[in-house]
Amino acid sequence: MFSILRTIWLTFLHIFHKTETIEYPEVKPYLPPRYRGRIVLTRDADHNERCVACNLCAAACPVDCISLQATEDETGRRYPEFFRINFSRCIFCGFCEEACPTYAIQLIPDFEMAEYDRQNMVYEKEHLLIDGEGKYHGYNFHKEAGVDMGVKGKGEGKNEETPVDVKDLMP
Amino acid sequence: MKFVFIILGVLLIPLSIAAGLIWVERRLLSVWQDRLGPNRVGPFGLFQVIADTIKLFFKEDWVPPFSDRPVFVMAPGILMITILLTFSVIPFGPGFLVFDSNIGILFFLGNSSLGVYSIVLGGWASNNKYSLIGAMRASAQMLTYEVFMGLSLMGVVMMADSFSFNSIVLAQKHGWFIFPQFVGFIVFFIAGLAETHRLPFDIPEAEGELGAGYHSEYSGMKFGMFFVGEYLGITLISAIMATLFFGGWLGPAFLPPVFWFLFKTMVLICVFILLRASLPRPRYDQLMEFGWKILLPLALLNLLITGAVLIFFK
Amino acid sequence: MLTVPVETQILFAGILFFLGLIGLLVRRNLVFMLMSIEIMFNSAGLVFIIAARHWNQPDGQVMFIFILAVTAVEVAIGLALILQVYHHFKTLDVDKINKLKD
Amino acid sequence: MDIFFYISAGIAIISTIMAISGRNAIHSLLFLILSLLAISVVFYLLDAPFIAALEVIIYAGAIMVLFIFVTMMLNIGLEHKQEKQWLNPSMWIIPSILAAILLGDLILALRNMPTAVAGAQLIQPKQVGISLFSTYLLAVEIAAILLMAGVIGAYHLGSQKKKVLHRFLEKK
Amino acid sequence: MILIYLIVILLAGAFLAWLAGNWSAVLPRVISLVALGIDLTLLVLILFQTTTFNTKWLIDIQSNWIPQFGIGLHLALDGLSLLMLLLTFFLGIIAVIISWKEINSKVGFFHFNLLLILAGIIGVFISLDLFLFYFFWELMLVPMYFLIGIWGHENRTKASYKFFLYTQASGLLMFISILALYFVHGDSTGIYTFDYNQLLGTQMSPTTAMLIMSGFLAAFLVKLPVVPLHNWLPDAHSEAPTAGSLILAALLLKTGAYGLLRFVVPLFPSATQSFAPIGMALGVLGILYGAKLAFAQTDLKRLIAYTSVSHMGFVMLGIFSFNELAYQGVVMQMIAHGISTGALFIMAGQLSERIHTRDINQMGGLWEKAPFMGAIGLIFAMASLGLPGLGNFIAELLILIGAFKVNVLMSVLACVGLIAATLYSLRILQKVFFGKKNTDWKMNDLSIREKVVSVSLVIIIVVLGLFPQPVFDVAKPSLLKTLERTKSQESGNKTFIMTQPINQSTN
Amino acid sequence: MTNLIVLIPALPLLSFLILVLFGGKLSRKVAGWIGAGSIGVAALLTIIVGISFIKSLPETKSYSVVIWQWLHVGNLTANIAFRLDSLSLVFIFVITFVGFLIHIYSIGFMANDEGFTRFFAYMNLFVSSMLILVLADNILLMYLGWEGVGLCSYLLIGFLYKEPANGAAARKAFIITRIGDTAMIIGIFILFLSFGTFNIQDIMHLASAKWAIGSSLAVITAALLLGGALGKSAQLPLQTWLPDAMAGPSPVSALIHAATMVTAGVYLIARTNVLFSLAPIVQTIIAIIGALTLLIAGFSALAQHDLKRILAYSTISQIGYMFLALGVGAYSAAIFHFMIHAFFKALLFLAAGVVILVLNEEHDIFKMGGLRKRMPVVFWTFLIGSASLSALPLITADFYSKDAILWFAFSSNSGGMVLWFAGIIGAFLTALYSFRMIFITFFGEAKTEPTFNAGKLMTVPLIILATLSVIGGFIELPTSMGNFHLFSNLVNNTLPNIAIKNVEQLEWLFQLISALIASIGIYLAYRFYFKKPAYIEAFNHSRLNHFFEKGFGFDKVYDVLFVKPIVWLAEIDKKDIFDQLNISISRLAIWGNHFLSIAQNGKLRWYLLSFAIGIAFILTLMLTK
Repeated sequence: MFSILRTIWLTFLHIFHKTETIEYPEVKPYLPPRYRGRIVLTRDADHNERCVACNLCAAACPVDCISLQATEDETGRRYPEFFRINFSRCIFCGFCEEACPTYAIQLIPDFEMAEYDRQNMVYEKEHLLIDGEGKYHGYNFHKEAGVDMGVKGKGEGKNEETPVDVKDLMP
Repeated sequence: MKFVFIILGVLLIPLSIAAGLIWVERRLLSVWQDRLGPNRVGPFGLFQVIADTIKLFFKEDWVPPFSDRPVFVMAPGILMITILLTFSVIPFGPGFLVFDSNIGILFFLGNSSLGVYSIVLGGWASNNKYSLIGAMRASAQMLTYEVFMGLSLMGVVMMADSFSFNSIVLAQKHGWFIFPQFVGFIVFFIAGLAETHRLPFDIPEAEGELGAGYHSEYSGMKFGMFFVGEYLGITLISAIMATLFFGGWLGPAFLPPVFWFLFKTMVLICVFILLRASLPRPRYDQLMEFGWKILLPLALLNLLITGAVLIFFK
Repeated sequence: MLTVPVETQILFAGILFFLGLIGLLVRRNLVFMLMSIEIMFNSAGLVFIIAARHWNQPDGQVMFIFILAVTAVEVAIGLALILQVYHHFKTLDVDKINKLKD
Repeated sequence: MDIFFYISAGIAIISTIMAISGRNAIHSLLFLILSLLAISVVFYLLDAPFIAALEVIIYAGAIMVLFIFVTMMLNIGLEHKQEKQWLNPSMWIIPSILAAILLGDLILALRNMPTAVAGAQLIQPKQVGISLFSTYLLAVEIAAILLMAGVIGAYHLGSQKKKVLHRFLEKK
Repeated sequence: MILIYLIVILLAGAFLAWLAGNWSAVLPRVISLVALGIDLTLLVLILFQTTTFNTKWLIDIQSNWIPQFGIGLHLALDGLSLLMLLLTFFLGIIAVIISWKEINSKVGFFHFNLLLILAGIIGVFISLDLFLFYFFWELMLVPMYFLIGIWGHENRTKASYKFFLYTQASGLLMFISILALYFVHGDSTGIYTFDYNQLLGTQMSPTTAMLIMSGFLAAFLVKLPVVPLHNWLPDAHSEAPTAGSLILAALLLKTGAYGLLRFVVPLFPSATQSFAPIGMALGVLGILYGAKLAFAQTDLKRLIAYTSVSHMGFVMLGIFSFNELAYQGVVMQMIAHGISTGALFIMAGQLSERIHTRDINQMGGLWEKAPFMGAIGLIFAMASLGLPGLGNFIAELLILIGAFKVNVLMSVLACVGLIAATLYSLRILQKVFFGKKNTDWKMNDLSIREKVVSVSLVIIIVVLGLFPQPVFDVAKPSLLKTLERTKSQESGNKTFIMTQPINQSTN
Repeated sequence: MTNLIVLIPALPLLSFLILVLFGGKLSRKVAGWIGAGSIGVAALLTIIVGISFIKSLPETKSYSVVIWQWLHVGNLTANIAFRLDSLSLVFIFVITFVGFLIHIYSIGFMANDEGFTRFFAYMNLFVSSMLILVLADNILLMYLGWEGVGLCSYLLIGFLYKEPANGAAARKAFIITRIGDTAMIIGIFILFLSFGTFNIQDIMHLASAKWAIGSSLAVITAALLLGGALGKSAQLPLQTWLPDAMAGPSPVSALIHAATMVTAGVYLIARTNVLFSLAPIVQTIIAIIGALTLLIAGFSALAQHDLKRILAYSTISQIGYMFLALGVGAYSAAIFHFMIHAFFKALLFLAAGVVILVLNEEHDIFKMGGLRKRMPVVFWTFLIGSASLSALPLITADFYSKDAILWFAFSSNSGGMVLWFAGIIGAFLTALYSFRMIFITFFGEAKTEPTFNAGKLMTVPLIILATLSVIGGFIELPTSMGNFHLFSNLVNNTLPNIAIKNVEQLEWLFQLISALIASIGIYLAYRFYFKKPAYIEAFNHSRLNHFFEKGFGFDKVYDVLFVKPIVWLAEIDKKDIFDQLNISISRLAIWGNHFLSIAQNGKLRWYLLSFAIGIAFILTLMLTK
C-alpha cells in the first residue's frame, strides 16, 4: 500500500526533473568516433577493391542482410560481381567488419539513412564502395598473403604443410 | 434560451476537455517521464488534438466483414451517449446544469452501468478472440467495481441526505465530504479508475496481452469515439469526484464557480494521469480479488460507520 | 401527470408477461428461457409499481426491490447452472437435457 | 405525458417480441435491454424514479451484463442455424393461443378493478427506504441471506472442476 | 446424577474418539474402552452399594427439560434397567475389543458411532420420560445405520436402508402413539406431560388403548423382531460388521423387549391382556418360523440372525404370559440371548475375518484348524439350543412353564421350537467344524485377545446357567411391579386360558 | 460319609475341566490317567458310599444332599441336590465301575488317536452327566444330566468328525433323542404345574395322593415321560439313531450306547414308577413297545454285516427286554437285567473294538474269520459275552436276569402269554445272532490278517468284565433255583415289588423252555453259520434279509415322512416369504413410479406447458364462472 503511494509520489516528483529529450533535427547528438553506423566497402592504397568476395561477411551477418556474387578477373583475382546490403535489415552489429580478412568492409558513424521508399534502403556496390582506405591505411591483403604466380602448387612452399584433404576421413 | 446555452455548455465543455486531454495526457506523461511530449504541431504541440481529430475523421472507416455489423456500429455510440447523458445532472455551477434530478447519483450509476455495454458489445461484435476476451474482462471488471462504486457514494448520500448532485454540493458548504468520507473517496476513486478502465486497470484493452482488446478491430471515427469516450469518462469521474467530495463549484468568490468546478476537475484528471504514469497493471484475478475482498468490505464498512455516526449524532 | 388508465397500464404489464410466457414455452435454448423468465419477473414488478402508484403506497416499490433481489440471485444461479449444463451436455437444448426423468 | 407512456410501452412490447423471437442471442439480449430501458421510462412516468433508476442499474446494467457475459462465454451468438432448427414456426401456435387465452382472462379480470386512492403523487425514495427498513426489515434480512446464498451458490456452480487430470495424478 | 454421567461419559468418549481418530488408530479404541470401563465400574458400584432391590426405583432423577410441553429429563434405574445396563456395558466393551483388528478404516468415526449407539441404548433403558425415551430410541438408529452402511459387508447399503426404514417407520408410529397418549392423558386430566409415572394411570376407552398400544407395539415388535416384521434383521445382522451384529443382536433387540416390559404392559394393562393371544401366537410363530429359516440358510451370519428371531419369539411368548415365571424367563432370555448370540456372531466374525467367507457350504472340518474356536462354537450352539446348565435353558424353561400355565397349546408348540433349535444349532456345528475340509483354509486359532473375549462370554453363560439366582433377585421387584398393574385388570378375563385340567387335578 | 456322593460326579467333572483347560499341555499318558483315574476314584467312592449306605440304611431309604439353590422364582424352586437310594446306587455303581474299566481300556484303544485328550474329556463329561442324571434329586437336575449325556453322546458319536457320515449319525442321535426330550420336558411342566415342585420324591408322593389311577393327566404325563425314555433308550419309534451311533469309537459304544446312557430311559421309568403305575395303559404300552422292539431289533441283528451294528441292534433288543419288564411292573428284574447287560454288552463292544482295531478298522464280519487262534483272549471273552447275551443256561449271568424278565412277563398281573412269547422268540433270536457272530468272526478260514496284538490295557478290562458276566448273575437267583434275592432286596428298597399272578409253581417250566430255546438258538447258529448251508446263502441275498438289515425300513419311512418334508420346506422358503411380501410393497411403489414417470419425461418445456395450461384452465374457470 505504502509502496504504491511512494511510487506515485516519486513519479510526481519527476515534474521537477530535467527533461532528457534532445530535439534531434535541430540539435544533433554527439556521436563517439567509433560509433557503428552505415557500412562501406573500402579500397586499398592502389585504389583497388579490397574485397575478394570470400563471403565471410555474408556468413557472419546475423540478419542476412549482405549478399554478393564472386567472380574473377582475367588475372584470376577474385572480386564481387555485385555486393548488396539491405539496410532495412541491417542492425549495425559489426560482425561483418570483424569477419572481413581484407579489411574491405567497414562501419562508419553515419546513421541518417531515412528514405521514403523502402526499396531505396538496399545499397548496391556502387553505393557502398568508397574511394578511401578507411581505418587501415596502407593495408593490402595481397601484399601480405602473396599472389599465386603459377610457380608452385599449394602446400609446396617452404614451411608450408600440405593442405588437408577435407574429403578424407583420415587425420 | 438560457437553457440551450446550458445544454450546449454542458455538451461542449466536457467534449473539449476530453479532446484536450489527448494532448494534456501526452504532455503530462512526458513530464513525469522526463520527456517533452508533443510539441511540434502548433505552439507546445497544442494542435496535436486537431491533427489527431482530422486523422481519425479521414481514416478509412472499416467494418470487418466477419463482425456483427449493427452491434459493431452501435457499440461506440453507447459509450458516448451514456457518458454525455450523465453530464446532464452534474452542476457546473449554481444553476449551470441541465436538470436537477432527485436521483442524480442513481442516474449516474445507471448510465455508467449501461456504459459497460459499449465495451462488451464492441468486443463481442468484432468477432475476434482478443476482442472477446477483452470484452469479457471488461464486463466482469465493471460489474464488480460498479457494486461498490455505488456503495461508496452512499456515505455521501447519507451525509447530504439527497441523491441530487446539486443538494450534495450545497451540503458541502461547511466542509468538503472528502474529509469525513475519505474511505468512500478512495474506494470511489479506485472504482472510477476501473470503471473507465484507465491504467492501471486497463485490463480489457491491455495492449501487452490482447493487442488493444475490445477495440482491436476499430478504426476511424468509431475508434475515435472509444478514444474520446475514455477521456470523457475520466472527465466525468473527475467531475463527479469534484462534485461529491471536493465541494463542486463551491470556492472563493473571486473567481466564478464554474472555474472552481473545472479547476477541481482538472486537478483530479491530472491525478488520473499521474496514476497512469506511475503504476503497473495488475493481473486480472488480482484485480477481481482486490475488488471483492478489499474494496467491497471497505465500502460496506464505510457505509456502516457513516450510518452509525450519523445516527449517533442525530 | 400521467393519466393513462390503470387498466391500460396493467394490460401493458400483462402483455409483457405473456410475451415472456410465450418465449418460455417456445424457446428451446436455456439462455432464452432464462431471458423469458426475466421478462415475466419484470412485468410482475411492473404491476407492483402500478399498484403502488394506484394506492399511493411505497409498499409496491419495496416489493419491486425484493423482486430485484430475487431476480439477481435467480439469474446468478441460473446462469451458473447453464454454464455447467453446457459443459456437461455440450448443448443448451432443454429438450435434450432430460436426465431428470430417471 | 401519456404519449410518452404509450411510446415507451410500444417500444417495450416490440422490443420484447424481438427479444423472444430473435435467433441471435446477443441481439435478443440487446432488444431485451431496450425493453427494460423502456420499462424504466414507464417507471419514471409512474412516479417511481427510484425504481426506474434501479431498473437501469440492476436490471439493465448488472443482470443483463451477466447474461451477455455468459452468452459470450458459451459463444452461442453465432449458432443461427441451430436456432433456426429449434425455432420451428409451428411451435409458436400453441403458446400463443395459450397466452391469448390468459390475456383474455386478464382483460376479464380487469373489468372490475377497484378504484384507486385519490391523488397519486410522487413516492420519494426516502419513503421507500423508510418502509424498507421498518415494515419490511425482516424481508430485507431474508433477501440479504438470499443474496449471500446466491453468491455462494453461483460461485460453487460456476467453478469448474478440472475433469482431465494429468496421467500421474489419476487415481488408479 | 450418576445416570446422567453414564450417558455423558459415553457421549464425551464418542466425540473424543472421533477426534482422536484423526491422528491415531489405537487411541479411539482405548478411549472407547476407557469410557465403557468407567461406566461399567460405576454401575458395578451401584450394584454393590444397593442393599435392597425392593424400592420402587434405585435411582430416580427428575428435572425439567422443556417444561412448556411437559417434557422432563426423567431418568431412573431399577433392577431390570440395571441388568440391561450391565449387559450393555459389558457387551460394549466386548464390541470394542472384537473390532480391534477388524475395523481399520475411519476408526475414530466407527467408535464414535459405536459409543453413540450404546449411549442411545442405555438412554432407552433408563429414561422414564416418553419423549426422552423416543429421543434415545432414535439416537440408536442413525449411528447404527452408519455402522452397517460404512463398515458392513457386500450388500451393506441395502441392508442399512432396510434397517433404517423398518425401524424408523415403526419408531414414528410409536411417536404418534406417544403423542396420542400425551393428548389423551392431557385431555382427561388437564396435565400435559410425557412423564411415565403420571401417564401410568391414564384412563382411556379400550379402543383408544388398543390403538395407542398398537403404535408402541409396532416399534417394539419391529425391534424385537416379531415374525412378519423381522425382515430387516437378517439383512442388517449379516451385513453389519461383527461389532455391529453383536450390538444389534445382543442389545438392540433387547430394547424392544424392554420397551414391551417397561411401557406397553404397564401403560396398557387391559389392552395387552386382550392382545395376549395374538402376541403369544406371534411369539410361537416367530420361534418356529425363525428356526425354520435359520435351518435353511447358508450364510452363517444370516443363520445366526434367524436364530435371534426364533429366540425373540420366546421373549414375546413370555411377555404375553403375564406371570412372574415367564417374566423372569424373559429377563433371563434377554441376557442369555445377548451373550450367546453375541458370542455366535463374534465367532462368525472371527471366521469370516480368517477365511473371508460366510458361506457355511465352503467351510467344514475347521475343528482341526481351530479347536478352541470350535469348542466355543460348540458351547454357544448348545446354549442356543437350550442345553441345561447354560443360561438359555433357564430362560426358556421359565418362559415355557410360564406360558404353559396360561396357554398349553402355545407352550407345546414353542417346545417344538426346541427341537427346531437343535436342528439349526447342530447344522452350524456340522457344517462349520465337523465334516470334511472343503477348502484347505489357511487359518489360525483364536488369538489371546479373542480367547479372553470368548472365555469371558463362556464363563458368563455358564454362571447364568448354574447360578442364575442373583439375576432373578435383582429383576424381581420391577417385574412384580409390572405384573401388579396387569393383575388389577386381569380378573374375570381368562377366556383364552386353557388350564382347566391342571386346575382340576390340583384342586 | 454320604456327602461323598457329591464327589462322585464332581471328580469326573473336575477331570473334564482339567482336560479341557490344560489338555493341550498334558502328555497323553497323564491325560489318560487323569481321565481314567478320576473315574476310578469315583468308583472307589461309590463302593465306599454303597457299603455304608447298605450297612446303615436310613429311615427314608435314601440320602439327599443339597449343594446349592439353583432356581427360586415365584413358587418355582430347584436345587442342585443329589439323592442316593438303592436304585441310583446300582446305577452309579455300574456307571463308575464299568466306566472305569472302559476308560482303562480306552487308554490302550485310543493310544494313537490325535484327539486323545478330547476323547477323555468328553468321556469324563459324560460320566459326570450320567452320574448327575441318576443322582439328581429333582427332575430338572435330572433333565440337566439327561441333556448332558445326550450332548456327550453327540460329541462322541461325532468324535471322528472328519468323516461327514459320523457327524450325520451324531446329529441324528441328538435330534431323535431331543424329540423324546421335548416330550419329556412338557411332561415335566405338567408335573411342576400340578404339584408345584420338581423334587422327584415329592412329586411321587403328591402324585399318588392327588391323581387317581388312570386319570387323564397322569396318562398324559406318563406318556410324555415315556417319550423321553423311548428317545434315550432307542425304543421303537425312536430307535433308529442307535445303529448309526456306532460311528463312534468302540469304547463310546460300550459305555454310552450299551452300558449306561441308553438305559437312562429305563432309569427314568423306574424312578418315576409311581406315575406309570397311575397310568396302566401307558405301562401296557411300555410292555408292548418293549416286546416289539426286542423282536424287530432281534431280526435286524440277524441280518447285519457290521459287527458293531449287530451289537447295537442287540442292545436295542436287550433294552426292549428291560422295557418289557418295566411294562409288566418287574422293576427289579429290569434293573437287574440292566446291570448284567451293562457287563456283557460292554464286554462285547470292547472285544469287538479290539477285533476291529486289530483288523485295521474292518467292520464287516464276513471279511473276518478264523480269529479264534489269533487272539485267544479276545475270543474267549467274546465267547463268554455272547453266551451271556444268548442267556446260556445256568452259567451265564444273563440267564438269570432274562429268565426273570420272561417269567415276570408271563406271571405279572399286567403280563401275559403274548408278551412272554415275544420274549421267548427274542431269546431265540438273541442266541442265533450272538453265535452267528461267533461262528462267522472267529471260526472258519481267516480272511483278514490282524495287524498287532491287543495290549494288557485292553485285555484286562475284558477279562474282568467277562468274569462279571459270568458271576454277576449269582447275586439274584430265581425262586425256583435257590431263591436268592440279594439284588432285588436292595433295589426294592426304592422300587415297588411286583404283583404276580398266582402261577408261581410254573416258574421252572418257563425256565426250562427259555433254556431250551437258547440252546436251540445256539445250535441253529452252528448249523447255519458254521456249516453254512446253501439256503442260508440264499437267505442272505433275499429281500427279507435286506429288509431286516435296514432295520425294518424305519429310516426310510422317517426320511420320507419327516426329513424330506422339513428340508423341502426349508429349501422352498429359504428366501423368507415375509421378506418377499414386504419387498412387494416396494415393488408396488416402484411400479407406480414407473407408471407415473411417463408424464415425467424430463422435458422442461413440457412441464411448463402443462403448468401454463393448468393455470389458464383454472383462471378461465374462475373468471367465467
